Amino acid sequence: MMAFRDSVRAWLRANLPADWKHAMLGASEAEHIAFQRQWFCALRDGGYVAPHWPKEWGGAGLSFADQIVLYEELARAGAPRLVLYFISLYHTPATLLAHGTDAQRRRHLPAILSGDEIWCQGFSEPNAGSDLASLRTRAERRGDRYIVNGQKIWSSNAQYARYCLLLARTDPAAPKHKGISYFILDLDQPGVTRKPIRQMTGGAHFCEIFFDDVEIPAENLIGAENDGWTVAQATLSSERGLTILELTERMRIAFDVLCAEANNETPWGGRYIDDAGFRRRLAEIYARLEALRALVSNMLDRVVRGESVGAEPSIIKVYYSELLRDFTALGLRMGGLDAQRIAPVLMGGGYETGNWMHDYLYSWSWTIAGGSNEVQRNIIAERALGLPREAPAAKPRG
Amino acid sequence: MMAFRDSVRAWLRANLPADWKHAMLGASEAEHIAFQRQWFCALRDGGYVAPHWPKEWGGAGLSFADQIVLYEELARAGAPRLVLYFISLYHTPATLLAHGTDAQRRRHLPAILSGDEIWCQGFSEPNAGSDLASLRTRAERRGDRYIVNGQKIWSSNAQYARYCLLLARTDPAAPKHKGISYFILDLDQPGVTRKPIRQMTGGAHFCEIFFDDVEIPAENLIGAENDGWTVAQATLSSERGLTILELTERMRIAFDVLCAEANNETPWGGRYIDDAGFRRRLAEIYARLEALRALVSNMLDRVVRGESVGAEPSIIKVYYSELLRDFTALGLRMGGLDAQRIAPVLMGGGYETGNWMHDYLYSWSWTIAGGSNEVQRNIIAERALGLPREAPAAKPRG
Amino acid sequence: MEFGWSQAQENYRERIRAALRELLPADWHETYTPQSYASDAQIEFSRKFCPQLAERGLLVRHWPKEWGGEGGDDWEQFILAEEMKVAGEPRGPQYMNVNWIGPTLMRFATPEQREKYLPGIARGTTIWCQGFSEPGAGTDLAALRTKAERIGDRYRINGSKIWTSYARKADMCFLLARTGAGRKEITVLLVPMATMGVSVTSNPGLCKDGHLNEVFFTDVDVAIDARLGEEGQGWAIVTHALSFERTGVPRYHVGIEVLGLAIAQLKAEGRADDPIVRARAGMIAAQFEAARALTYLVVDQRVKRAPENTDANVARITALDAVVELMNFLVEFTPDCLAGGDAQLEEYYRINVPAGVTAGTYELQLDLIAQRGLGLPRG
Amino acid sequence: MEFGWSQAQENYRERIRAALRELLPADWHETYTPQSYASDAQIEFSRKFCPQLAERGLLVRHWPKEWGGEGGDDWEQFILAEEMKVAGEPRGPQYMNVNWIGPTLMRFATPEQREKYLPGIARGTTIWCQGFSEPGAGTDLAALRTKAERIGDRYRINGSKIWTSYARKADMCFLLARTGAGRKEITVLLVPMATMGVSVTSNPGLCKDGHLNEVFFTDVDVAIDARLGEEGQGWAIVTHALSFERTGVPRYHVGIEVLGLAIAQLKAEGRADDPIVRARAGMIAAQFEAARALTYLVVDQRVKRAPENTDANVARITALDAVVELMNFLVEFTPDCLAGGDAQLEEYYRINVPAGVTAGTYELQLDLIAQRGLGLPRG
Repeated sequence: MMAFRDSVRAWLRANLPADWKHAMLGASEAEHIAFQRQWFCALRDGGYVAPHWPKEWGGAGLSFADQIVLYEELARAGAPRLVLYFISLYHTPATLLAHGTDAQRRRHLPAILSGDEIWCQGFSEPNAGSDLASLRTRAERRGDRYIVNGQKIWSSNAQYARYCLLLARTDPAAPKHKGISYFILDLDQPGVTRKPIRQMTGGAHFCEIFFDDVEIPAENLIGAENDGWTVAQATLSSERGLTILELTERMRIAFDVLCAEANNETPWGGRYIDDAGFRRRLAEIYARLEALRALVSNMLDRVVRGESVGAEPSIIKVYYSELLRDFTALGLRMGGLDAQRIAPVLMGGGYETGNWMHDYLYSWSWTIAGGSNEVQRNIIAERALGLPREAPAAKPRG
Repeated sequence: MMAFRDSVRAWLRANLPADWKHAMLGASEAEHIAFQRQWFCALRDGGYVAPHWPKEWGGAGLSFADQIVLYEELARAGAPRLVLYFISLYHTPATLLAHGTDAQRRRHLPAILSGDEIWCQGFSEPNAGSDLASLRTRAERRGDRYIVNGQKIWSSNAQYARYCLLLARTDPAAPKHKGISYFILDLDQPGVTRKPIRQMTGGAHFCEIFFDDVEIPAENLIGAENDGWTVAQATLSSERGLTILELTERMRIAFDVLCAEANNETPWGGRYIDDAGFRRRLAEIYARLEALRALVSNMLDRVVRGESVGAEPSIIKVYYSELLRDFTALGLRMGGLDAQRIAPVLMGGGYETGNWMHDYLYSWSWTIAGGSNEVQRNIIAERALGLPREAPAAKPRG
Repeated sequence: MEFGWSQAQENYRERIRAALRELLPADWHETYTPQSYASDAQIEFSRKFCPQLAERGLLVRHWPKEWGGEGGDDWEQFILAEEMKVAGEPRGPQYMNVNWIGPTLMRFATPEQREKYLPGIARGTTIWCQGFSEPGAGTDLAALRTKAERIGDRYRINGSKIWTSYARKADMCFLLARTGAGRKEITVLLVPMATMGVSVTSNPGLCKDGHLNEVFFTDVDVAIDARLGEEGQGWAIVTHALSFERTGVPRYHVGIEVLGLAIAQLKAEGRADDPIVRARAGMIAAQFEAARALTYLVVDQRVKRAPENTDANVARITALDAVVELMNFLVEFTPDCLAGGDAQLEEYYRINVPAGVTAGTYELQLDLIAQRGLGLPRG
Repeated sequence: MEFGWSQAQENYRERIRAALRELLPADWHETYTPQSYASDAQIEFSRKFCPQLAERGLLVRHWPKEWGGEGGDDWEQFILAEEMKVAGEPRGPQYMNVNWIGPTLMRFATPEQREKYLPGIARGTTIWCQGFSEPGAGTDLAALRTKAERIGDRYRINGSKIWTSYARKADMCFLLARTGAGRKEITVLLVPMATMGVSVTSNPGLCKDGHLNEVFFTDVDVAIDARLGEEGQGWAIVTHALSFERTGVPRYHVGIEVLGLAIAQLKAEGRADDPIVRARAGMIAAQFEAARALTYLVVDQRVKRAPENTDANVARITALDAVVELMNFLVEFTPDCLAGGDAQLEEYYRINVPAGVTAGTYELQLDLIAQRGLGLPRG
C-alpha cells in the first residue's frame, strides 16, 4: 500500500499545477469550469479519475483501501476538489451498474469518462427538505414516454449538466415510499428551466430546475417503474465515506492555517494564542476534529472488511457539519475586522479556503448537500439507539 | 414606598437571628423544621408572613408593589427561605379565596396563620411529569364521600403537611383536561403513605404520596366536580412572580460570592480572574443574570399595572433554571478539588449556599418544582410565537 | 423602573409613524436596503428625507431649543431610534449626526464651529462619516497611525482609514489622528471630504449595494480651526461621543420581526409543530425580550443621569446572543429563505454575520463587563 | 489502524468473562458498588477476588513472565481493563497495582524492593494507595509540601495528603514527598500504612459507601530503603508512572450502557419518539463512539511504541464531553431515576459529577493539547 501511496504522490508532484490556487483565486465561473475540466482530464489520463470503476468500464478498479489512500493524498496535496463531476463519477455509475440496462451503461459510462457528459441530481424539492420520499414532481406515462412536471431544488452544478438523475412520482395513490420512479432525464430540451441559486457567498453552486411537460423516453427508466426508492439507495451509498474522508483530511490541513492565524493580535491586546479562552477553543476544535477522524477511519475500516456500517455515516455527517460551522466561525472570529472584507474566493478549494467570511457563509451548503442534521439525527436515533421511527405528526422536515 | 422599605429593613435588623446561618449549617431535618416554624412565627408577628392576604383573613393586605419590596429585602438580608410554608401561604389561600366555600376558608385560613396547619400539593404523578392533565389518580364518588386511589410524586415537604391540595380524576371518560376535580385531602388518615424521595444531596425535599382507598368528605371538594383544571389555574398563578423575584435577587447576591471565589488559584497556575476564559464566563453569567432581572422586573411591573403577562412566566422559568445550573456549575468548577467534599448544608438557605457540590446537585430540583423546561418552552412557543399546540403524537413529557 | 409609556410619548411615537407613512415612497422596502446598510441610494435618500423630518420638528427633537430641538429627553431620542430602525432607518448615515456628532460638537466645539456645522445637521442636509478604524489596528483606537503633523497654523494629515461607512457620499469626516507619539496623543479633526488629498476606494460588502470603504489621506492640509477641542483631547472626546451611543441600535425589534417571518414560513410548510423548532424559537424570543427590557433600563438610567455602569454592555451581549441564535435557527430551518427565497431574511443574515461572529465584539463586551462591572482586576 | 480483534484476543476476552461469571457473587451488583468507587466492601472483596484471578493467570497477564505474567501486550491490559470496568471493577484498588505501580517498580526499584513488593501485587494480595494530592496544591504536583527530611539513613516524613482513595484499607502508600526546596526536588517513598505516625481520617463522599480520605504523616520514620529510585527522581518516576495510565479508564462502555438504560426507561414511558430526546441521545451515542475509536487508537499507538502525543488527551476530552452531555440528558429527561428511581443511573451520576465539572480536569486537558499538540507557545 505504501507503493501505491508513493506513486500517487509522485504523480501529484508531476501533474498538479503548482500555481492552481493562484490561478483560481477570484477566478470567474467560466475559468473555474474550464479548470475543473482540465483537472478531470489530467486525473483521467493518470488513471485516477475513476479509481472505483470496474476496469471493463475504463476505471482503475482499485481496492477500497487504495481509494482511501488516493483521497488522502489528494487532500494532503491540496488538490482542487472535482466538484463538477461528483454526480457523474459516483452516483451515475453506481446507479447504472446496479440497476441500469446494458444499453444505458454503454451509452453513458464511456461518455462520462471522455469528459463530454456531466450529470446532476434531481432529488430534493422545495418545502420537502431532505425528506425525499414526500416528493411531488410527477412523471405520467403516455405511450412510450413519460411527461414530467414539477420542480427540483439544491441540484449541484445543474447549470453545467447534460443529464439529470431524476426521482419522480409515477403513482400518486401509492404510499409515500412506493410509487416513485428513477429516470435519466436529458436537460437539453424544451420545458426544462434551470435557475441558479445565488448564494450569500456570491457563488451559485446550486440550481433550481423546473419541468414543464418535459418528455422522457421509456427506455430512460432505471429499474422497474415505481421502484425508484430502492434504486436511489444505491445512489446515496455510492461513495461509501470517501467524500467525508477527503473533507476531514482537508480540514486537518486547514487546522494548521487556523493555528498560524492564532498568532494575530486580538483587538483587546495580546495574541489569540496567549488568550486562555481562545487557546482552549482551538484545542477543543482540534479534539473534535481528531474524534471525527477516528470515527471516519473506523467506518472506512469496516467498509474495507465488508462489515455493515449502521448509523455511522449519519453520525459522521452531523459531527462534520457542526464542526465545519464552528471551525470557520473561529477563523472568522480570529480574522478580526479584516475578515469582513469579501476577499476573492478560491474556486474549487473546498470548505476551508482561509477566506473565512466566505467559508463561514458557505459552510451551511454542506448541511444541505449532506442531508439536514435533523434527518441525520433521526437516522442515528433509529439505527444506533433502536429508537422507534417517530410518529408522522411530529416528523421534522429534514 | 421608601418608607415601607425602610420599615422592613429595620424589622429585619431587629428580628432576623444574626447567627441563623451558623445554626442551620449542617442542621438536622428536625432543627431545620423547628427553625422554619420559629421564623414563620417571627414574620407573622411582624405582620410580614401573609403580606398578600386580605386583611379580613388576617393578612397585611399589602399592595403588590410593597410585596415586591418585601421580597427584595428578605433576599438582600439573606433571610431564610420559608420553604415549609410555601403552599400554605400561597396556593391554599389563592385557591380557597377564588373557588372555596366560606366554610372551607373559615376552617383553614386562620389555622394556617396560627402556624398549626401545613399544606402540600398533590399535582404531579410518575411518568406524567409536568403534563398535569394526564394524571391518573382516581377519586370515585360514593354517597357523600370520594374514594381516592393512586400516587403523587414531587410533593414538596409533604412529610410535614397535614393537608394536601389534590387533583384527581373524577370522570375517566371525559377528555384529558375535563373530568378532573380539586380536593382538600386530610393526610392524617389510614391509606395515605408518604415516602420521602432521598435526593442526591442527601436531603429529602420531595415526597411520593400513595393513596389506597383514602376517603374525602364531599364538602372538601373545591369548586364544581370535574372543574378542577380551571380551579388549578388559580393555584398555579397565585404567587405572580414573587418567588422568582426572590430567587433572582438571591442569585444576584450570591454572584458576589462567586466573584470572590474567582480569586482562587487554578490548578494550572494563576487565579481564575486572570484566566481570560473564566473571566468571560463570569461576565457571561453576570450578563444572563442581569437579563433575567430585567425580565422579572418588567413582568412584575406589568402585574402591578394589572396587565396580562402572557408567556413571560415561562420564559423566566426557563431562563432561571438554565442559569442556575450554569451558575452552580461554575462555582463547582472554580472550587477545585475541595468542592468535591460534601460540606455541611445550609438548611433553608436556598439554591446558592456556596456549598457548590450541593448547590449543583440541588439545582435540578428547581426544574422539577418549576415545571420542566420542555413544558415551559411549549408554553412560550404557543403564547409568545403563536405556534400551534403540538400534535399529541409528538408531545414530550414535561 | 416603569415600563409604561406616557401619553405624550405615545403621541410622539404616533407623530413619527405618521411622518413615516407620509414620507416613505411606496417602493421604499423594495428599492432601498430594508435594513439601512449604507447603500448609495439610501444615503442619497436621507438627503431628501431628513430635511422633511426636520421640517416636522422630528429630526432633533431631543436637542436643546438653541440648536433647533425641543429639549426632549433621552426617551424621545430612543423612541425615534426605535421607529426609524423598524422602518429600515431612512435617516441613513444621519442617525450618527443626531445621536452623537451633534451633541459632541455642542460640548467641545468653538462657537464658530457650532455655527458652521450644527445647522446643517439640524436641517438634515450634511452627511458625516466616522474616521476611526485603521488597517491593522483592530478596534484598539490607541493603536492608530494616521498622523496629523502641525505645521504653523495648519495640520498635514497622512494615513488611511477603513470600514468608513458612507465615506463615498459624505461631506465631512469626523477624523481621529495622531498628533504625538504617546499612546493617547490623539486629536479630532473635522475634515471636509472634498479637501485635496482625500480619496476613497470601495469594495463590495456583504450586503446588497453595501460598500466597504477605505479613505486615504495624502498630504491633506487643513487649517487649525478644523480641530475639535484641544490637541491631544481626542481620546476624551471620543469616549464622550461613544457614551451617547451606549444604548446601541435596538436590535430586538428587527430580530423579533425576522423570527416572526421565519415562523410564518415554517407554519406555511407545516413544520411549526416540530418540538425542536418550537423550543429553539421560544428561547430566541425570550432572549430578545430580555434584550428589550435591558435596553429600556439603560435608557431609563440615562434619563435619570445615573452614573455609567455596564448595563449597556449587558444589553448588547444579550442582544448579540439572541441574534446569533436566530441566525443559526435560520440556517438550520429555513435555508431556502437565505438563498433567494426571502430577501428580508437573507439581508438580515448578511448584515448580522459580522455583528455576531467577527471582530471580537463579543469578547470586548465581556471583558468590559468583567473589568468594570465585576471589578475583576487583571493579574 | 485495524480495529478487528484477533481470535486470540477474542479468546482471551472470553476467558476473562468466564472467570467473572464464575467468581462474582450473585449479589455483586446489589451489594457492592456497581461502579467501583472505593467502598470498604469492594476493597475487601478485591482481596478475595484478585488472588482467584491471579490463579487463573488473568491478573497480570501483560506482565513479563519473570514476575508472574505472560508477556502480553498493551491490548491485553486494555481488554482486561474494559471487561473489569464493564463488570464494575471487581479488582477494586488493585487496578492501580497491575496498571502502573507494578510496572513502575519493575523499572525503578532495587532488586530487593522488587522481591519484596511485586509478588504481593502479582498474587493480588496487597492494597496500595496513591499519596499524591495535597490540600491547597490543586493538581499541581510540584506545589506539594509534605516533607521527607533525611536524618542519617532514615527519612522523617511530615505532612498530609488528600483524596487518597482506598487509604482506609491500604497496606502500602506510594508517597510523593519533598526532599528539597527546589520546584522538582521530589522523591518517591514506599511507606507501609501501618507505620507509626500514619493516620487516616475519612469524610463521606458523594457515592454510596465512598470515602474522601485524608492521610496525615506525623514524624513518620522510614529507612532509606523505602525510597524508590534516587532522591529527587520523583518527578521522573511519576511522569513515567502516569504514562502507563494514559489511555485512562474506558468511560464509553459504562456511558453507552447508562444511555441505554435511560432510553429503555423513556421507551417504557412512551417518550422515545420525542424528537428532542432522539436528537440529544443520538449525539451522545456518537460522542461515545468517537471516544471509543480514539481510545483504541491510543492503545494501538502504545502497542506500536509510537512516540507520545496528545491523542490520549483528545480521547479524554471526547469522553468527558460525552459524559457531561449524558448527565445533562439524565437530569432533564429522567429526573425520577436520579432520585431513587434507578440505583445504577443515580450512582453513575454521582460518580461522574466530579469528573465532568470539578477540578479543572477539562481545562487542564485542553491546555495540554494547546501546548503540546498544537505547539502554541505561551506568550
